[in-house]
This record gives sequence, C-alpha cells and structure tokens, in this order.
Amino acid sequence: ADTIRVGLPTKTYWPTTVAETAVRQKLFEKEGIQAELTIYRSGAETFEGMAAGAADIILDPPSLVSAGRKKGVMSRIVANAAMGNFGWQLMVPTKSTLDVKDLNGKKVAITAAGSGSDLLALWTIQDKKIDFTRVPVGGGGLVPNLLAGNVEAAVVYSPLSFQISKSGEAKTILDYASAVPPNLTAGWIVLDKFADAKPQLVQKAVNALYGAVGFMRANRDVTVKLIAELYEMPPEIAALEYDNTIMMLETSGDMGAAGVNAAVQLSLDLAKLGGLKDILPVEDVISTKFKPVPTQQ
Amino acid sequence: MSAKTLRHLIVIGLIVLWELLPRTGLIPELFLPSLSSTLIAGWTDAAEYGHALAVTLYEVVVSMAFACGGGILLGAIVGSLPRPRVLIMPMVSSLYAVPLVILYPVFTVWLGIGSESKIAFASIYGFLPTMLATAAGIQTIDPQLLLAARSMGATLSQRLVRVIMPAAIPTVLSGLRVGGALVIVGVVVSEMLISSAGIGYLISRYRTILDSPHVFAGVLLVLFLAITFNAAIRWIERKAAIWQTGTRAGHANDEMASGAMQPAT
Amino acid sequence: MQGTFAINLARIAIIVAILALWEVLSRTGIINPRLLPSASDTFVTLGDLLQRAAVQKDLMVTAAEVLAAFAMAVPFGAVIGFLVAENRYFADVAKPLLFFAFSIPKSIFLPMFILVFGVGFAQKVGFGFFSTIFIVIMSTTTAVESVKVEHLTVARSYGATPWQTAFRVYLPSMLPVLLEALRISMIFNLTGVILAEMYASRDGIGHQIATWGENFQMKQLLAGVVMVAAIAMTFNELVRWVEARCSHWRT
Amino acid sequence: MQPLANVTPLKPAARAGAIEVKNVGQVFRGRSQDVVALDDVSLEIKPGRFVVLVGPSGCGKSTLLMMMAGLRQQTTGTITISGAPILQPDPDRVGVVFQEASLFPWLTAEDNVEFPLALRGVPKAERRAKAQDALKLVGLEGFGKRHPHELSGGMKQRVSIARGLVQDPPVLLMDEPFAALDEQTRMTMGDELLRIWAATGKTVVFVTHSLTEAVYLADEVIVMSARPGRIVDHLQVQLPRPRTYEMLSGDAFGALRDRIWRHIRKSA
Amino acid sequence: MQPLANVTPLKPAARAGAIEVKNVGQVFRGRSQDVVALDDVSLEIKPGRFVVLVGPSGCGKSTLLMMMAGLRQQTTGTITISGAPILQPDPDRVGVVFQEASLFPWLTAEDNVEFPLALRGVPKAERRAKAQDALKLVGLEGFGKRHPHELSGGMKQRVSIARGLVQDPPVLLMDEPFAALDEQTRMTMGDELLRIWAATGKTVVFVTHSLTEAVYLADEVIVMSARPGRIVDHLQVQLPRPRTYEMLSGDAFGALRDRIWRHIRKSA
Ligand SMILES: Nc1ncnc2c1ncn2[C@@H]1O[C@H](COP(=O)(O)OP(=O)(O)OP(=O)(O)O)[C@@H](O)[C@H]1O
Ligand SMILES: Nc1ncnc2c1ncn2[C@@H]1O[C@H](COP(=O)(O)OP(=O)(O)OP(=O)(O)O)[C@@H](O)[C@H]1O
Ligand SMILES: Cc1ncc(C[n+]2csc(CCO)c2C)c(N)n1
Ligand SMILES: [Mg+2]
Ligand SMILES: [Mg+2]
Repeated sequence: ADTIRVGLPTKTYWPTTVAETAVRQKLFEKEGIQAELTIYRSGAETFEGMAAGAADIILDPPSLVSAGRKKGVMSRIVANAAMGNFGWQLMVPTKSTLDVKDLNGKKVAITAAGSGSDLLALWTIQDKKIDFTRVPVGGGGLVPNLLAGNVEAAVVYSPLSFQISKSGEAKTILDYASAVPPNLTAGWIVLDKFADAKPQLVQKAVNALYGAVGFMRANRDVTVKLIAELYEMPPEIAALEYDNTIMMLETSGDMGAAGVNAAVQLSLDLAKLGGLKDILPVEDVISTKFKPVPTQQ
Repeated sequence: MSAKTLRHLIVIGLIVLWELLPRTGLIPELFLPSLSSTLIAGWTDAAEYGHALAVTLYEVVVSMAFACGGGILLGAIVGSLPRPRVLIMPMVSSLYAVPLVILYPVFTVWLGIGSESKIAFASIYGFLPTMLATAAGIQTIDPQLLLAARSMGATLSQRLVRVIMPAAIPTVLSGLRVGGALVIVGVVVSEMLISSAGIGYLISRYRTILDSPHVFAGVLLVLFLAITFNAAIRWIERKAAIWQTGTRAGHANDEMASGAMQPAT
Repeated sequence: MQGTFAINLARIAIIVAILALWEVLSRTGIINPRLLPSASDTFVTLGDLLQRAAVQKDLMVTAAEVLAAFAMAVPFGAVIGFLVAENRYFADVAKPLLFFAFSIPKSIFLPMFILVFGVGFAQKVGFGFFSTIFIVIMSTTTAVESVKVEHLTVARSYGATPWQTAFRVYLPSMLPVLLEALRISMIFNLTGVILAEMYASRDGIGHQIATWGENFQMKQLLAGVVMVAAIAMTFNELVRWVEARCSHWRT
Repeated sequence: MQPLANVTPLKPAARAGAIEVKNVGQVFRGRSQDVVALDDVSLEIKPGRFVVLVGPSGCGKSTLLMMMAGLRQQTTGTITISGAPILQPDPDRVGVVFQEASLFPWLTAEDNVEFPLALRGVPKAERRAKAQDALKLVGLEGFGKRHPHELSGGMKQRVSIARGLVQDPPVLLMDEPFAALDEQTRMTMGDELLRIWAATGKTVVFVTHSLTEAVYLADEVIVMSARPGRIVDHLQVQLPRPRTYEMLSGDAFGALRDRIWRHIRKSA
Repeated sequence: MQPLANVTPLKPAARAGAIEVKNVGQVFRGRSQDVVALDDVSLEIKPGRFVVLVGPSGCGKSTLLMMMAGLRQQTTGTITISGAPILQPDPDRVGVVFQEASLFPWLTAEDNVEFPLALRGVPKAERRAKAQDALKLVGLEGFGKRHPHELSGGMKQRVSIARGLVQDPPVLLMDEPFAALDEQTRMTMGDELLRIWAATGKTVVFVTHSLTEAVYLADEVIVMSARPGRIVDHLQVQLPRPRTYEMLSGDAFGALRDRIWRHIRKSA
C-alpha cells in the first residue's frame, strides 16, 4: 500500500489529534493506504519539511503557502481545516487587573515573531488601537514568563490556555476564537507536484483525515480520552479542548465552498500585519481539486 | 599554489556555488537563497540589520569578557592547583552536561527577556571550553618550570602571569577561539529562542515567515562577527608569537619541526 | 587514598547542598513551584517516566542516534583537527574556514538535513555529526599544540610511521586535553541530536521534551532534562575514569 | 670572562647562611612499593662554607637539595637555614641552580636571567645591567637575545647558572651545574664561582660527579651512598686558598680524591 | 652489570657503518642575524671505528650529530651513511642517544626502552627480554616499572642510553651520554660500551667533554673549534685494546690528552 507522510506542527495542536484518530481508527487503512506521522517544531518547520520532501501532506496557514510559492516551493491548500483561532486567548495572570485596553505600552508574550500568535497580537494592536511590545518567548516560555511577571500578558494557544485558566493561574481577557472574524486559519497542504503525481493518494488521505473529524464529533468519550493521553493532561482539560477546538473544526474541508475564498483572503491580509510581503492572489494558494469524502467508520 | 591563494579560491568557489545552486534550482531557494538575493535583502533593510547588529555586538562583547576572562582565570586557578581541580572540575563539567538550550525559556523567567539572559547564557556556553582548555593546557606545562619559578620566590599570581600563562598560551588561545565562537553562537541562538532584538531575533522572525533571503542576510552578519573575532584572535596570536618562540609555535618555523610533520600528511 | 575520600565526601556534600537548595527554594515558594518544581517532585516524576515503555523506547532511539553520531564525528574530526594542527598548508587553507563554520549557529541548517536525509535516524545522526565535528576539530587542534617537539624528534629518529607517531606519541601526550574535548563534544553531540529531534521527529527523547515544554509540564520537562544530563554525566564520568587510568604518570 | 660587578657582601646577620639538616628522611610513596630516597641524614654547614656533595647516581643528592630549597618537604626530620626552618622556597635565603636547565622557553637568555629580579620588582635598567654582567661571566656575552631552543646544551646550562648567580642569596644550591660543559669552560667557571664565593661569603652547596672538581672547589666534601641515601663520609679539605691548578697534582689532593673514590666505587 | 645478551654481529655489508661528511655547513636563520653553527666540515669515518667528538660548548657537536641522524638537514654539503646519503632518520642505519634524556613521561622506564622495538613490531616477550637486558646493563635492574619523573637525573640518562643500545643499529650516535653520571658508573658504562662495540663492530660517534674519557674510548678523536664550528684536529689514538685503567697514567695517553687540551683551551 502507498504511504502518505503527514507533517504536523507540534504535538499539542489539534491536527495531531485528528491525524492520530485517523490512524487509531484505522481510517487510512480503510482507504487502502498507510500513514506516517511526523511532528515538527512549528508551522514554518513543517512547511520546510514538506519542501524538503519529507512530508506529503501538512497542516499550515495560507500565509506560508503564499510565502513558499515566492521561494519556489509550489504547494496549495487542498482542504479547509479550520476557520478560526480556536482556543487562542490573550491571557493575564489571575491576580492581574489589566484589561486589553490597559496593555498599551506593556509587554505581551508571543511564541515567535511572525507566527500565529504574533499575527493575533498584531491584530489586537490594530483592532483595539493600542500599542504594546510583542516579546517572542517560544512555546515553552509563554506561561513561565507570564507567571513570573516578565510580561503583562501572553497570547496562549490551546490546550495550554485551558490548562492555565482551569488551574487558576491565568485568566482570559480576549478570546480570539470569537474576536477575530472567521478566516481560514489552517488547511491541509500538498505540493503541486505531489498532487499531480498521486492525486489518488491525496484524495484518500483527506478522506481519512475528515473521516477522523467526523469520528471525533461522534465519539466524545473516546476522543477526550485520546486527547488526555496524547497531551498528558487531565480529562477535564481534554474535554475543554474537545468542546472548544475539535468541535469547531471544518467537517467538509471543501475548498470550493462559498465564502472560502474570502476567508483565505482575510487570513492572508492578517499575515501582512506580520511582515509578509507580496501576497499572492487566493486562486494561487488553493486547490479545489480534492473534495474530502470522509471515510466512514 | 600558496595556501592563501587556495583558501581564496575555495571562498570564491563557495560564493559561486552559493549563487548558482539556488539559481539552477538544485537547492530550493527556501533552504538556500542565492547570495545576490541575500545581499539585496540585507541592503534593503540595512537600517534594521544595523540596529540588530548593535544589540548583538553589545551582548557578544559583554559575554566574551565574562566567558573568556572568567574561563581563563578559573582555568588557570583550577589547572595549577590540584586540590580545587579534583574537586571542582568534575562538578563543572557535569553541570555543563545539563542541556541548557532546552531550559533556556525557563531561565528567562529569572534572568529576564532582555540582554541579561543572552549574556548569561552565552557566557556559560563559552565559559567551559575556555576554562577546560586553559586548565588542560596548564596541566601539560613542564613541572620543572614551575619548580624553578617557585625556587625564585614567585608568588602564586606571579607564577600565573609569568610562567603559567606564557607556557599555556597556545592552548589558551585555541581555547579562546572555541570559547569566543561559542559566545557568538550562544548569543545568536538565545536571541533566536527568546528576544525582541538582535540578529538572532531577525533570523528567527524571517524564518517563521519563510523569508530565506532575510534569514541568510542575518547569517552573513553572524559570519561577519566571527570574522571580526577571528581577526582579533590572530592579532593576539601575532603579539604572543613574539615571546612564544621556542615553544611549539616557535619551533613550527623550524625546518626540523616542519620536517617532523611531513610523514603525518 | 585519604585525599580521595575527603574529596568524594566534599563532592557528595556539594551535590546534596545543591539538591537541598533546589528543594527548599521550591517548597518554601521563594521560587514559584510551578516554575521550578521541587527536586523530590522532579525525581518522582523521573521515576514514573522511566517506567513508561514509550519513554524507554525514546531513550533508546536517542541513545542510538547519539552513539552513531559520536562514533563518526570523533574519529573524523580528530583526523581533520590533527591535519589542521600539523600541516601548515592545510592549516592555512582550512583553519579560518573551519572557524567561521564553527561560529555559525548550526540550527540554521536543520532543514538542509531533512532535504538530504528526510526525517529519521540518518537525519538526526547527520545533524548530531554536524553539530559535533567542528568542536572536535578545534579541540583536537588545541590538543596537538600540547605535544612536545622533542618527543616527536625522538620518535622520528626511531623511524616511527605516521600511524605510530599518532598513536604512540600524539595520543598519550594529548590525552588530558583530548579527553576534555571528548567531554565537551559529547555535550554538543547530545544537544545536536536533541535539537534535531525537537525540530522534526516521530520519536526520541528530544521530541518528548519539546512537547513537555510547550505544554508547560514543568515536572516532566525538568525530569527530561535530568535524564539527558544524566546520560551526559555518565559519559563524563566514563571519560574521567579512562583519564584516571591513563594519566597516572603525571604528577 | 668578567667579574660580576654588583655582588653585594653578605650582611653580618647572626647565622645567615648556616644550614642544619637533622635526621632528615625522604620516602617516595610509589604505586607498588615505597622508595626510601634518604634515610636519616644529618649535617651541619657553617655560614660561608663551600660544601660539595658527591655520591653515585640516584643516591638522593638532588632530593636533598630540593628539601634544602624548600621545594620538597622531607618525610621526617628538620632543615634549618640561616637559623629558621625552611618550609617553602625563600629566595632571600636560598637560591637554586637546577640539574636540568629549566629555562623558560618563551623568554630570551637575558630575560631568563632577569626573571628572578623581575619577580622582585628590580627596575628594568638595573636588572638588565645585572643580567648582562652575569651572562658575560658565564661566557655568553652577545647571546642574550637568543631563545633557549637556539642554544646548545652547555649554553643553556650556563644561562641557568647566570640566573642562579644574579639572585645573589646567602645560600646557593647548585645541582651539577657544570655537567654539560667542556673542561676549559668548566675550569674557568669554577674559578669564577670561587671568586664570587670568596667575595660575598655565600654558603655554597654544590653537587658534582667530578671528584677532581669536588676537591678543587670544596672546603668540605660530603659523600653519600645509594639506596637508601646516607652520608658515608664528611671530609674537610684543608688545601690553602686560592686554589691553583698545581695543587691538582699534589699528594694531599690525590689522597683526598682517592678517599672519596673508594667510597664511590664501593657504593655505585 | 651484565652483558647485553642479544647483540647481533653486524652483517658484512659493503660499506655498512661508514660515515662520510663532505663540506657540510649549517646556518641557523635568526630574527636579527644568521648564526653559522658549522662551516665547511668534512670528515670520513671507516666502518667499525669508535670516534669521539670533543669541542667547546656551543661549537656544533650536537648539530653535527643531528645531521648525521637525518634529523636536521644541513644547509650545504652532503652526509653519507653506509654508502647512501641520509636525508631523513633511518633507524636501520643510525641510532641516537640524545643529549637531553627526552624520555616519554607517560611510559615506564622499560616501556621507554622497548619503544624503538615496539615500533618495529618486535614481539612483546622478545622486546621485554631485550629491554630488561639493556636496563641491567645500565645498572637499572629493578627500576623498569618506574616512570621518568620518579628517576634521578643520572637514571634518566641511563634509561636513554639503554633505549639507544636496544636498537642495535650499525651506526650509534651518542651525545654526551655520560654527562650526568658519577665517575664509577661512568667508567663501568664506558667499558660496557667498548665491549658491545667490539662484539658488534658498530661505528660509534660519541660526544663528551671529558678528555680522559675521549682518549680512553676512542680510535680517533675529532676536535672542533667554536663559532663557526670547524674541525681543528683529527687524532688517531693508537693505544692497544682492550684499554685498561693503567693506560690513563701512561705517557702516550698523557700526550694525546694534552694535545686535545691545548686545542680546547685555545678555542673555549
Ligand atoms: N618523585 C619521585 N618518586 C619516586 N621516586 C623518586 C622521585 N624522585 C626521586 N626518586 C628516587 O629517589 C632517589 C634519589 O633521587 P635523586 O634525584 O635525589 O638522585 P641524585 O642523587 O640526584 O641522582 P643523580 O646523580 O642521578 O642526579 C632515586 O632512586 C630516585 O629514583
Ligand atoms: N635552532 C637553533 N637556532 C639557532 N641557533 C642554534 C640552534 N640550534 C643550535 N644553535 C646554535 O648553534 C651552535 C651549535 O650548537 P650545538 O647544540 O650543536 O652545540 P654543541 O657543540 O652541542 O654544544 P654543547 O656542548 O653545549 O652541547 C650554538 O652556537 C647554538 O647557539
Ligand atoms: C509551541 C507552540 N506554538 C504554536 C502552537 C500552535 N501552532 C502550531 S503550528 C501553528 C500554525 C500553523 O498552523 C500553530 C498555531 C503550539 N501548539 N505550540
Ligand atoms: Mg640529581
Ligand atoms: Mg650539544
């Protein structure tokens, strides 16, 4: 059987849950293919992995596809994975009295300059008409620096955001899932070359992945248990992750659906804030060739 | 062909490859942008890079003082006094075995996210190799020389400055090279991990948005730092060579010694 | 013998003091225990982690990668370092270039290794090798500088072959400096492999550590770091043991 | 060869220059077994005496000198120099010329000679002058700018002697200083040494393997035996001073030389 | 002291052991000025001769030996050993005992002696036996397991001699091998050396500062002068062999010694 190599940006990010579910529920096998999951350090690294030929299908935001094409890495989004920043929150320590407006002139932690968290921070600056310093501290530096008071606030991803708000260490002052207008935050991406050479394989892979989304929606207990196991976290937090991110994921993935183009455009526009130059037109970064047919259990 | 010519040819070769490999598509531009596009990227944002270089340079210089100064001093003490050596050395090299890069994000909690944490990290990073090389170099000193100095009433500090240092100078300088290079790497890497200023910050920011020409423009600046540092070391080496004749480096000019090396090649 | 005993005692005392300080700082809340879990908690977590089959497998994978990278980088780097130190021509050509290569943060090149090796054992070993080779070269050069010319002359007068000179004169003279180099190289090697695992991987302890860090699992993160440090320290002690056996002729 | 211009006469301190060695033993702890290098050595040297130490190779002469210099602690017994025990090197009391030249390879010959003066902060001009005088004295005028590796074995040894002389301590310990010298240079240097000694009233302890040299130079000759090192004879050389080469063929000289020779032959 | 059991007689090769030095000069390039260490030295040594080289300190004896050993290239002229020019060290033709002991500090005395044999791949048992014999010969039986730093100056020099002997090459170059030895040991070792030389037919070039030793050991004595190093005399010592201590006081001996002495006195 053909093997599809799936590139995932970080382990504690929902795409890993999706892909793991597909593997554990043998959805790839049902499609007659095999999957090999590789975890990368973050979004950019995942994209580099695909460009280097080490991954066949990856999950990343549209901005990287646009930037990649500029650098001669020809790829497209083949399936729409999420239309919002689910689980992303602007957080302050619980005892802090600061609100979003009060962050003017303060320091806010992000994971890396130009990353998803940076875009959200920039969006906040623009949308709330305030100015603060964005301090890149890496994924591992977010909570420690927030709790130590080196920064006044942090843009935190899920399920870390749920974890520290549940533990009472931090509280949310802005929930990006609802605050930011719907835009295509992440999609499944393949190289044009690969899509042309093995369209069947790509189709089967997206079928399995969306089959997994369907399975997860239908099987709360199993999924919560899986999240708890994968992320090494208590079931309560896994449940929050399930309710607030997994349940929000796109179920069809169809890039041809109405509103998708506008959502991609918005996503690219947001990326401009982060310093991305010469953004390509939407048509160049998406492909409508593959419409996922979720694999049934 | 003289060594210098060959080296220059290699450098020119590397430059040509750097331009051609990406242009011909043998290496995707994402991984290695051509030299020209790198230079253009750097030139376009020269002001930004200049500012970053100032920040990094400051951190490198301060760390260098800590790492090299401290490393040589402690290495000299530890290398010349057996008791502290057997006690301290194993502890120090064991502590160095803790993979600090991984803990760096946590360290910033206490050291802050500004220059201090970079300086601390880079100093530690460059300190041990300098210290170990110094200590090891000192241990290989002919004990007879120390005995002679002692008989003439040399105090510990006199022995350190007048005997141990000059005798260990080749080893210490090589240690300094390693330590200094690590300081540069340490500053840049810690900037890449956590910071909002400096060359490392720019590298990692441009990397996140796949802007490889700007990434490599940053790398070029790091290279520039290394070249500057290398020039400084060579200057010291030349100064040192004057009073170092007769030790190994001095002998190397001798046909006898260079003859000795022939079979090894 | 009495001296060694006293020194071991002092060493143990220092270790105990460090652990006690760690424990007290954390327990009394002088340092937020969420940011620095106590020593005892960390070691309990370490015990738990070591029980897990997955962690055991990750450790094995990482160990294999580290050993492979080390086994290649050390001899290869030592030979190059030797040539650089002993051959003027080669030194003039290569020394500055090697130095510049050494001064660049290696992680920039992580994608190149994926490009060449894909993601897997070879890529980790390759990057581990790449992270280690320069320090081995530079340290070997340092070590060679400590060899005495008179000893080389004696060996030459007996018609020693290059190999014999290398093994019977260079090696024993350089040993103390070389063993230090070996220690540092191992740390670089370990860090290199772990960075490569953090960058892209399917298994390995670096992969786990990355996840624990991003997930703010401080106990696990610290335990993981202790694990890696323990490996490096064990190696350190091994080298020290060899050193003690070989360097008794020094006074 | 020129006289050393600036030798200062010894200040008449009470027991300055006296050496007392009492029941001194030295045991080297080895891996497998211990080596008794010296076993219960006692000896007394009055200030201003020229004492020569002879004995077979490995009998402990260098070890004894190292202990007198405070460079090695004896296992048992006490050593007193100028009335006070010597526990560590003290250049104001004792100077040493080592058996192995032990020059600093990175210093020129003159810088090597200046070294002990530099340690004491003697001004540059003064120490340069002293070093030049000392180098002239050992026949190395014009070699001051050379590094040790550019000198022959005998030249290195002479630089080392110059370094010892320039320190000008009340007690001078010399471990086979003339071993690498040709007979002519050796004689000249011996005469120079006697001249300096007579002018300054230093106490000199001198190790040599040449019995002729021993008798020619000494007020007293101490003969040691090997394994374990012990003193087997302590001769007074009553020959008049200044010594002359004619004495070498005299009967008194021959008798002393023979007496030492018999000891050495027995114990080597 | 015991005879060296396994000295093999020299194979009667055509000119094995012959040494020819033709118009050899050595100039050391210095920073400020060049040093002419040797100036146009020519000399011919027939196989199996025992040749002693004497001359004032720094006249170029060691330099000449280093060139004969192929360890240093002459600036001008040619040196031929056993009929072929020597351009690099060749242990099958020439062995060297260095002026400074230069033992490997990390090897024990016996391992140091075995070193040249180990290089040639001589089996362990055989080289151990040879090393033991050589150590016994130099009076260091029982010191084989010591490291150099545990030996006295004279003992180190004897280990170095043992290392030179164990190689057993047709030409043996010895640079002041007995300088650090007491007179008794020196004599015994001289006799041993003569015995080995007579039994093996080696060519020996021997540097010493002792004129008595020179005449006692030599077939020929070559006298050098200093700055620049030149050969000023080449004497044939016609005294019968084996040499005895009685000869030392004979007239022929005295005359030869005097003749050398006059050269040395002039040039030192
Ligand atoms: N560090 C040491 N460890 C063990 N034994 C030692 C050490 N130093 C010297 N010895 C032993 O002590 C004895 C005396 O040595 P010492 O150097 O004093 O002799 P010496 O009389 O100066 O001989 P020489 O005339 O050959 O220089 C020797 O047997 C030597 O092997
Ligand atoms: N590497 C060198 N560079 C410059 N000059 C040198 C070098 N080696 C030796 N010389 C000079 O060459 C001359 C001869 O030296 P050499 O060592 O051959 O003398 P020697 O006859 O062996 O003396 P000694 O009896 O003192 O050992 C000396 O004047 C010395 O200073
Ligand atoms: C340390 C860390 N950083 C970011 C994320 C989330 N995340 C990973 S890749 C990516 C963008 C590409 O889609 C996002 C938002 C995480 N889980 N852990
Ligand atoms: Mg001695
Ligand atoms: Mg000589």
